[in-house]
Amino acid sequence: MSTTAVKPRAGDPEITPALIKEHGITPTEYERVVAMLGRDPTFTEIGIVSALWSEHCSYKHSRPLLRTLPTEAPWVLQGPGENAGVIAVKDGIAVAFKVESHNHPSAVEPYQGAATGVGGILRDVFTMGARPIALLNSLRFGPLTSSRVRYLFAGVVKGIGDYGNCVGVPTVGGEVVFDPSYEGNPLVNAMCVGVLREEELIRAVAEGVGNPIIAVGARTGRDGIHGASFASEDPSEATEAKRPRVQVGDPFTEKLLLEASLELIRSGHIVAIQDMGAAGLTSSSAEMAARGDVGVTIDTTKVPVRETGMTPYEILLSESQERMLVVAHKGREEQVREILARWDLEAAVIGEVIAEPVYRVTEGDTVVAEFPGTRLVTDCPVYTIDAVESTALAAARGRDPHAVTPLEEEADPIWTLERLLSSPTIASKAWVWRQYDSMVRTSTIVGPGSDAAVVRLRGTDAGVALSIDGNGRYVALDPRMGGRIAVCEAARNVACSGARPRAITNNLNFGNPTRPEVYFQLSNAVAGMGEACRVLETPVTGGNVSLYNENPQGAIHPTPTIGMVGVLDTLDHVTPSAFRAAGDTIVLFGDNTDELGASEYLLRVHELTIGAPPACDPAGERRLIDALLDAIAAGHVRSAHDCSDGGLAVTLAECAMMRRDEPLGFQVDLTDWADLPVRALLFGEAQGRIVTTTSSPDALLEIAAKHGVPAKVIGRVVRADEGIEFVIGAVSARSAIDPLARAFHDTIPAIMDGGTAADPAAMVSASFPD
Amino acid sequence: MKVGIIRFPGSNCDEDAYHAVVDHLGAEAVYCWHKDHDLQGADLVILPGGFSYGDYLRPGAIARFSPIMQEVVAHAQRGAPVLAICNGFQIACEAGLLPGALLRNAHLRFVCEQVHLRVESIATRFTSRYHVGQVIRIPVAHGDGRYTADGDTLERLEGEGHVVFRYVDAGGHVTHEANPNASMRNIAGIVNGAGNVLGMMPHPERAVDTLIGSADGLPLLHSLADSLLAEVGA
Amino acid sequence: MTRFRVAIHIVPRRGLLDPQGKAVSDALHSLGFAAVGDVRVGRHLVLDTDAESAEAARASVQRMCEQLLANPVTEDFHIAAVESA
Amino acid sequence: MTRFRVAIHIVPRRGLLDPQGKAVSDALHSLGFAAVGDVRVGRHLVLDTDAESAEAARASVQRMCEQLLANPVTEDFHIAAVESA
Ligand SMILES: Nc1ncnc2c1ncn2[C@@H]1O[C@H](COP(=O)(O)OP(=O)(O)O)[C@@H](O)[C@H]1O
Ligand SMILES: [Mg+2]
Repeated sequence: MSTTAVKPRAGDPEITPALIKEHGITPTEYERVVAMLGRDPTFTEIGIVSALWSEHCSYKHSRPLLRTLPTEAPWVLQGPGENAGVIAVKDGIAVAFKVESHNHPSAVEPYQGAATGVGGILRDVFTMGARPIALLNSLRFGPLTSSRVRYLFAGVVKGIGDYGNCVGVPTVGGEVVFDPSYEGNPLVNAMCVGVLREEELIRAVAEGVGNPIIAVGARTGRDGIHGASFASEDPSEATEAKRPRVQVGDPFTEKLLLEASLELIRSGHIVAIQDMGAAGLTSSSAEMAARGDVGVTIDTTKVPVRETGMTPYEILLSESQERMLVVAHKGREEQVREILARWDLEAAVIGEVIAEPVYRVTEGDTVVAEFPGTRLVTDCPVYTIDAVESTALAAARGRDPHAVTPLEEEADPIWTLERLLSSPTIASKAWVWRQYDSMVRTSTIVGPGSDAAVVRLRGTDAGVALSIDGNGRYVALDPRMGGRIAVCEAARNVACSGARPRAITNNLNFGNPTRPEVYFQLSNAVAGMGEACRVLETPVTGGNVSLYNENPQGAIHPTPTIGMVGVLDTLDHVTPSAFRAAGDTIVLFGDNTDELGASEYLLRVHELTIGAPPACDPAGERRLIDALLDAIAAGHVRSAHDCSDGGLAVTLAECAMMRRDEPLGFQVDLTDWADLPVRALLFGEAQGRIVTTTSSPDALLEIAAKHGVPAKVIGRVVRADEGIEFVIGAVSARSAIDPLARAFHDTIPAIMDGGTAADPAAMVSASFPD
Repeated sequence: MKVGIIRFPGSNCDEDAYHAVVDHLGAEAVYCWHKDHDLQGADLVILPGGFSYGDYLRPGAIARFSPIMQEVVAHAQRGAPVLAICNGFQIACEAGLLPGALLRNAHLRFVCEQVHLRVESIATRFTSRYHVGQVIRIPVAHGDGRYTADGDTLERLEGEGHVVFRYVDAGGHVTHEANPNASMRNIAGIVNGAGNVLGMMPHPERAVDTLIGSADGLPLLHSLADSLLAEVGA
Repeated sequence: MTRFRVAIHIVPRRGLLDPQGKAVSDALHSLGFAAVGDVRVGRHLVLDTDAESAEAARASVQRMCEQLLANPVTEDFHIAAVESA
Repeated sequence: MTRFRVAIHIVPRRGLLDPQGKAVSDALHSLGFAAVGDVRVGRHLVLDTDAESAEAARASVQRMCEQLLANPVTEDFHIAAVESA
């Protein structure tokens, strides 16, 4: 094949082994490039390859694993491979959704890192033609005792809030976990859900020779150059020197871009649209071309820039935010420009779709990069690593939690309960979500603080239930079981709100995959997720992979986060988690077991991450969900809350005082399980359990029996002034509500704003920028 | 009755206002684009919430120069009603339609939650369907809601009954804890001297249906409809 | 025409609560800067503008401040420097 | 010990996007100030502190900026004036 002459560009650095290494390209990968080109690459080409073959863009260590996940169901309209997945809901209405990580940028600059993470995921959703209707986020930090962690936590929360609030998309849910394993490497995963009519779905596939390629939105600056390869490196080594790479978000421009993009898509003037996310112009143009199997040419001198003297390399790799790449129908350039001008945005034709099968970049008339066909995307390397389990983690799993001597104070289970309720991981996150506008768009039926958020879909009587979940501790101690639990817990949350779980998006946050013990975690966790998804019929419609999450102590807990979308055919079925009224009967679905391993109890009370996580049987979870949804549909369930971190005692306490203004009490009798160790019964995290309340217990038990799900009446809801009470045979424990409510509600505010103890760093990030 | 909802770049409660008016009040609503000079014959103008111009510089500072604001000011000067909610309140203050200013919440954080308001005056066209001292639940969602004015202005507002809503606790008491942003004298909403421009930080358009948490904002819209109907009748 | 660079300070009016200033002062104390007293936080704008002379640039920026940049109800402004850029 | 008043300017680092500055510049244009070019919006802090000398005050404020007042990743700071208060 003949290629145009591509010569080194005057002023560009010379290609040396050091430069190649600096770009994260291995010697074998370099040979692959030379073979593909039939010559040595130019500096610009090195930049392009380094971005597109980075883990972030190429999934070179995860693709074979991801292929094992189920992706199909009759309601799936768009599976993995696009900017977001899409499922049909009802009456021609569909939802698009996706999760994305911004872990490394947030470690360096928590406010901007988190804010631009939200910006990116919003764009992934609205480029599908969907209007964003909800945001969620999943966060992991080290312990709040560190001032750096408080700084990161405050900054991330403010960044997420400021961005979503300004764009006008409600943040309706999320989770925050504090664990020493995330010290120095926080996780910031953001999820967005959008709504569209099925016929409005648009894909990012470049088509039509002669069609113009248009850059839209913000101008290109020198920010974030090499963000994609940055996200694919171990931050503990590289971060300090790379600070200038942070990007600044502009949610105001994003809001304009959102409105303009939806208008463009509805106008029929365009063929495809994609956000310029990681690796900017390069990845968006190469990916759109590859999906359409067409050639493209791009002239970097036509790209609107913010700074003078930018080189093609910089323009191609810039990660300036709030930009989109559009392929328009030929001859409609003016109409496209007009729509953008209405929103005070710029549009510039920067290239076109061509017949010749090449990916070509020019600087004026000079070709500065050229790759044959779409091989840049399709020929990227794929690695499979020999998986070996870490002996340390296997040993930790093998330790017997019963051998852990209880503290003296634990003689009173109420002491332990209070200790757990004041664990920042369990305590109320109202301090966080009060900073998020959770109500804009007036469709939030259930906002933050419940098992799953419920958002109505205007134009139908249906709603979606949304939850994001993951437990790194379980995955660390048993990746396969942990992978299953992550999916099942997300499904249970969604079901508790009255919705049928329908599909997931996921974010795989792991360590360096070239290490066999990390690859072991990755491959087994994905296997576990797949098992659960198949049984629950919740296919994977997309997601994101964030590897190289390490700190000087080693890899983080392997943390797959699962964004689950469920559907409520009617809003009559919306079910709260909190108890409703004194006198209601409490029915436990599922069974209590002697499983204390990997629990929050062991971490919080004994500072131990040991033992096997609880067993998770997806088939049993499926029956549990079916039974619960039947009972809800029959109108027998007044509240439902699943058991997770902290076990049964914490779940009951949360049901009682989650609504701080209107708390209730409870009296439960667990004598049927009196042969279990008390701490396993109260604080073990056995899976497959849901605490429900009802005024028709017999009907509920009957439905459970029909599905083969164990269920028992365990007590009743009482007035708040009657407090809480557990009876287990001869043992009983009682408490007033107030001390427990204070532990639950006041812990995080006390740490974050507590008078003079307020952390200066946290304060500064909380008050700036304005 | 026709309601004109102004759309600034960055408005994001415009659709919520639209749904409140059309779906819950049953009136007609149109959007008015900030670059136009046309209120399309609206009887009532709503300046909606959001982040016009990203709240850059100061909330409302840039939006008040939008072309449409000349028409809004003229509409207000004719004595026709303007409902300015949240960012709309900030814009109205910047434009001089209402006295005072809305500054950064004292705790320096954005706050979104249901709050309790006490209705201080029902002698306005916005509040005739409430009763004096009534405690209602309406959400707030803002980062800059601390109402601030000089002493004379405050005295005048109080003296002339132009403080319409105050932040209170569930029992109707004015307390420090009930004030989500440290606004002066717990002020949540005021009217201008002529009584036809209401500015408030809480969002009545988000309180139109118990399904989304509260319907306590609906009487405000009904009061406005009553007053407009009375004008036509007169 | 010459290009001038103008620096402007916009500060909350004395007597008004300045929660940012207070937060900064508290934070400095807890970091051990015990000698710090009052702190006020305002805005610092730097803008480039073409004008016939430094005086003309200053006059034009004065109008910008009055019309847009400062809120007359709560803020004071000060044109700190006018330099040819 | 003398009380000093120190003025500090904190500005977004050149090269980083300054959306606020851009919005202000656009707004000034539409108000008719056509001669305005680039605008950067930063913070202006005025703080009082006790110190033995102006040099000591400056050194201490320098540390405050490094530790707390300026974001080392996105901002540059400048101690503009140290005066006895
Ligand atoms: N963990 C995952 N499971 C399933 N699909 C995934 C996963 N991670 C990424 N994908 C899919 O791979 C495709 C490309 O990745 P993507 O994250 O879109 O790149 P970008 O960062 O540019 O958005 C997407 O369709 C995404 O849904
Ligand atoms: Mg994408």
